[in-house]
Amino acid sequence: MLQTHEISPEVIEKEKLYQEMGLTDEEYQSVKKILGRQPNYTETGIFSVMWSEHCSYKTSKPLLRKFPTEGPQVIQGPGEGAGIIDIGDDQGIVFKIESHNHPSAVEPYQGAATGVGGIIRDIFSMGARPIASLNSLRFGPLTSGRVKYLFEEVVHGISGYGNCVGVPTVGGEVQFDACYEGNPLVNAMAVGLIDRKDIQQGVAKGLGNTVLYVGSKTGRDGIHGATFASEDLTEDSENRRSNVQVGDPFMEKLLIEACLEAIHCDALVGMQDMGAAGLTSSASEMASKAGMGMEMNMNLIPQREANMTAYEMMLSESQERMLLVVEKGREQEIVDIFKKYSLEAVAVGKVTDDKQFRLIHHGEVVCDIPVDSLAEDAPVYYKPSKVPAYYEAFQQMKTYQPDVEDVAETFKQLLQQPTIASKEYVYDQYDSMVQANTVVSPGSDAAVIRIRDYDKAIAITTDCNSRYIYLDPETGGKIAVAEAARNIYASGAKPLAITDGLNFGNPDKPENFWQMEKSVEGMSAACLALDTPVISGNVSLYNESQGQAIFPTPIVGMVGLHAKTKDITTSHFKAAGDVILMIGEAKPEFAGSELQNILEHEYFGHAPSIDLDLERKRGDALLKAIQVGLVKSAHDVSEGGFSVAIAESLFNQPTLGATVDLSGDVNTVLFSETQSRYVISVDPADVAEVEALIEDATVIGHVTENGVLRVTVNKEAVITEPVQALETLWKGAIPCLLKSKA
Amino acid sequence: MIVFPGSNCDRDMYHAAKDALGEEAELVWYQDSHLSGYDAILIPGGFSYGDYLRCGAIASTSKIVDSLKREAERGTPILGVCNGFQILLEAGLLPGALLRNEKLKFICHHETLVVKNNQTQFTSDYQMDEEISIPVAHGEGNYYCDDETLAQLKTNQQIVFTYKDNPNGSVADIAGIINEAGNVLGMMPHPERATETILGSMDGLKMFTSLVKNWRDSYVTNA
Amino acid sequence: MKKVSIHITLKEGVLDPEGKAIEGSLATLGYEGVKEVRVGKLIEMYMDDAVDVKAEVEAMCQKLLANPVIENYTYDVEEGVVS
Amino acid sequence: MKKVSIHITLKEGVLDPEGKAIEGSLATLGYEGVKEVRVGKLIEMYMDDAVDVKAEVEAMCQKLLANPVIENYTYDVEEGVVS
Ligand SMILES: Nc1ncnc2c1ncn2[C@@H]1O[C@H](COP(=O)(O)OP(=O)(O)O)[C@@H](O)[C@H]1O
Ligand SMILES: [Mg+2]
Repeated sequence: MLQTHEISPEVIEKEKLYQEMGLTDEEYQSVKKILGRQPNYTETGIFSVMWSEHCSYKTSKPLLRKFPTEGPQVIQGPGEGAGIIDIGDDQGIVFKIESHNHPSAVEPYQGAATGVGGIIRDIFSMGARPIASLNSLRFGPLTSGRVKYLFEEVVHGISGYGNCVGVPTVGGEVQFDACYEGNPLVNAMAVGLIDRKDIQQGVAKGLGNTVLYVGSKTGRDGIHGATFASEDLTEDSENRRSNVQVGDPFMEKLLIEACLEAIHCDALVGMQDMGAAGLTSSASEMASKAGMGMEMNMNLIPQREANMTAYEMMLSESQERMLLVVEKGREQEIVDIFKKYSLEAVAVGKVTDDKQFRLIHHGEVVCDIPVDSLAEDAPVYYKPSKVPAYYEAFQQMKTYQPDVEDVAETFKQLLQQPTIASKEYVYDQYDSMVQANTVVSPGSDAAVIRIRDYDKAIAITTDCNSRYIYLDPETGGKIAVAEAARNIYASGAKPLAITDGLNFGNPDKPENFWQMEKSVEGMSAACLALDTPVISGNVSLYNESQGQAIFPTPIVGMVGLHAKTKDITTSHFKAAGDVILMIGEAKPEFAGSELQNILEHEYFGHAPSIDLDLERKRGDALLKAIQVGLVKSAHDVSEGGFSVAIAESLFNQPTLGATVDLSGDVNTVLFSETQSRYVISVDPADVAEVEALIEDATVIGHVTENGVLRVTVNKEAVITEPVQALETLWKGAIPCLLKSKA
Repeated sequence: MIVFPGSNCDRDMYHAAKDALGEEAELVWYQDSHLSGYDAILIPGGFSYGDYLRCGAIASTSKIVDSLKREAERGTPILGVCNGFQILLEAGLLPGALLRNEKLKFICHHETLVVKNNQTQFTSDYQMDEEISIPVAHGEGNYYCDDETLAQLKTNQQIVFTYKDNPNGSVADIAGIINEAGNVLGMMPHPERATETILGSMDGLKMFTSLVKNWRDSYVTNA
Repeated sequence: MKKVSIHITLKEGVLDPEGKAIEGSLATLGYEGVKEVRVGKLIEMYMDDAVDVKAEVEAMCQKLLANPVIENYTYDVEEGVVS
Repeated sequence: MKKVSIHITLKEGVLDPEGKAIEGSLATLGYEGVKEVRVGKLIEMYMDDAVDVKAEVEAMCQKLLANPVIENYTYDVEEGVVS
């Protein structure tokens, strides 16, 4: 990528060098038409990153339009750095999720760390104080040395960065499946709190206003990161050194404090972080959104390395950088704020009114592009879509019936499956309590953060069971949203809105595109039914290795509101004598289940069914019961079915046990993953009232003080195990796998 | 409360003093280098200077630490928590050093501490040998000192808190120590995160109430 | 015994926030003639005389000690030491 | 310019969990002839020729770069390098 003599526009066209940067022949022709001439090297680079999937959403745009994005709770929908929802009292919650899959596959520590840093910048660039982070991770089975290394280093990177910036990491999920072996997923979500009056926009308004560059100097790191994120992973990617960006959480912490101070200075006009495609996207988007143009002098850009070209500076993805637009003549006020934090704010350009994006380097114009063409003229592709053969075959299958030999053994095996086992290994490394607002730390369903000075709190979760989505993208898409909502409901909050992290394979394969299309449709239906519009999101395509796509993995990050802090509910049983109720009934649904994984080592058949109206009705009823004060614990039933849910409700309590009596088919009542179900516990005196409020709630047993989990099915004992022993298996599983030799 | 670049428990500490305790508190930016006139100085946790080089090392060379040393000399009560503890050690106000946790991982959860000295102005509201639940959150909290220093710490009853189940490899399970004069206390666990029931524990509040009570007493006697 | 000292440094172009912070702090302390501070790792170990040091050290660095994506390594060997 | 390389190592007697962990991993990987792995820091910097290197480096190490409670330091200087 280093070129001393810049390659001429003629050579770029003749030798089709634009292809190396990621532009297709047709795209290059459109660029030529827009400019009325051949683009030079820098301009070609700029178009190629701005028109990459990562920045332009050229293939996913038609799908994203299907998402419901409106509602009275929405203050800011998709389009800005992050979305905002209303939580009353003139306060908003800002949140968004972002993927850092490919960087994490190459350098897991830094890939994950910079993922966290990037999403946090999206939050404070809106003017919000970041108050929580979550992460959603996918890896191959924890058996190979490489996967263990990736897993450990990703977690280490998240902890290294997140702890240092002082934003609590309060939740997330980790799933292990063979399809992620060569292409792990690392999605980070960040949440911020904002006073409505402080909301910032990334706009370059006001002719003649000054463009300030703040934060780390620009290096040669991450050049073409955005394009890279939009390609298949190959052996070769490991050797591309320029793709590794190193995060500096200390710098980020200073930026957070300085930027949040700067928003109270009315000399500040607009602010945006430099994310994917760095200076190029932040600068051009700010100008384009304001209907203005921008001119920057590249010689003024703070540079970390010698002899950088304009191309390199514009495409660098060095971390911890912000772009600000400030009222002309009042630059010093802002500069002084940053100076307090030992940060330099440097004037690098000005707002113009000719709608051109113009860059000067060594006195020469090195880029002169109509700014709107970068953001708005990006191509949009309507990709062909085709029902995959595997799906049709699954639809023909008859209901999958598992063949379980030893129920108790299978139950114990389930608890030790890495996807189900305790994630304490992971979240113990995260500072989940800094800021002293974390009411529910990792280990329950949703995480809960109280809003200081008010008697309210928010619940946050990320969820996506990609196995169901693989089996049936539409149903699975519905389930992903519904499962997130279930976690919010169980914590005592009302679901408000979601952010989505769409992780898919190569969209050029019609089967993959069909998966995308169907999952988005399913998610949209669920968002409508649950009244949780999409307010932000991220798309990561080309998640494949050796031509094999990952399971479609559209991660849902959901936020809900606790009207009162007394509504905050956790998943753990509280006292012996409390009555245990089950909400919902199990059907024989095992396809895509952890049980099928254990027995068959693959997934096939029909995804579990879901009735969105029922989902909403049950969730609302449960929430009502919680708000009335009748529910002592609530936990949703997910991977592993009822048996795992009841065990999880017992863990982390030193002495409690439970005695439960069920009836029906043993495998179904214990292991089926039928949707829309909860396990709750209530005071014996409140049982009748709870049953009246929640239609599908049935008493199944009670909490005991003997520390034993005892389950009978049709009056026959099937599980009788000391809780301590079960907990040891569940907690030890991941550390044990990590220690064992590859 | 001194705020260094990278401190991130400063607001937590502030709210503990202000909201949970109901006292006056002020955040002092590290560049405002005079520290006189305060009744007590708290150094919050976090990652001053990103914990680069060694935790607390860079912060300990800042000018404000000179004035902190003068205040220590004068007998002003000084409490350093987590990164604050690391800074006190690097500044030489307390003996020993902190190494990386034995298992090399950051840890964050509640730990049971044992109060080993309730005769200090920071701990007089606790019972001797009382067990309290306080969160830890650190990657380098493995307290180290040589045998001689340890013997001294023991003789002078400078060990104030120990861990019931040592989570990080600290010598003699040490979680917090005080200087000989009894006015500078450093500890890895975070009492400021345990001052409200909604956060899961109130066990840290007594450190702050002890401090205030002792200050009042001495103020009244001296007045 | 042989004593092996392995120096692990960041590749050129890779940002070194720690080095930068130290440089800043040194400047504040008045050491202004100091530039381009970079922080690396020093790993020392003793090896049996019988071992083929070059082959083993190279392999260990590749597999475990250095992260070849962002780091370089060099090493030197001191022969005949008593550990 | 002069290039200064400072080696900071843990004092004898101070436990080195990282060194221990590396030793363990190396053994798992089959490198059994390796003993007493210790991890230290390598700080490299460039200094103006005019500077009195010895005095300055000593002072920097004392004040900031090393912690005398747990660490030792040594350094070497390469003269006449172009940074
Ligand atoms: N990567 C992670 N980071 C932080 N917390 C995690 C992570 N993975 C799981 N957890 C936490 O562990 C608990 C259990 O996770 P999970 O089994 O995915 O819950 P659920 O099935 O209810 O969504 C949750 O509190 C979750 O936040
Ligand atoms: Mg759950």
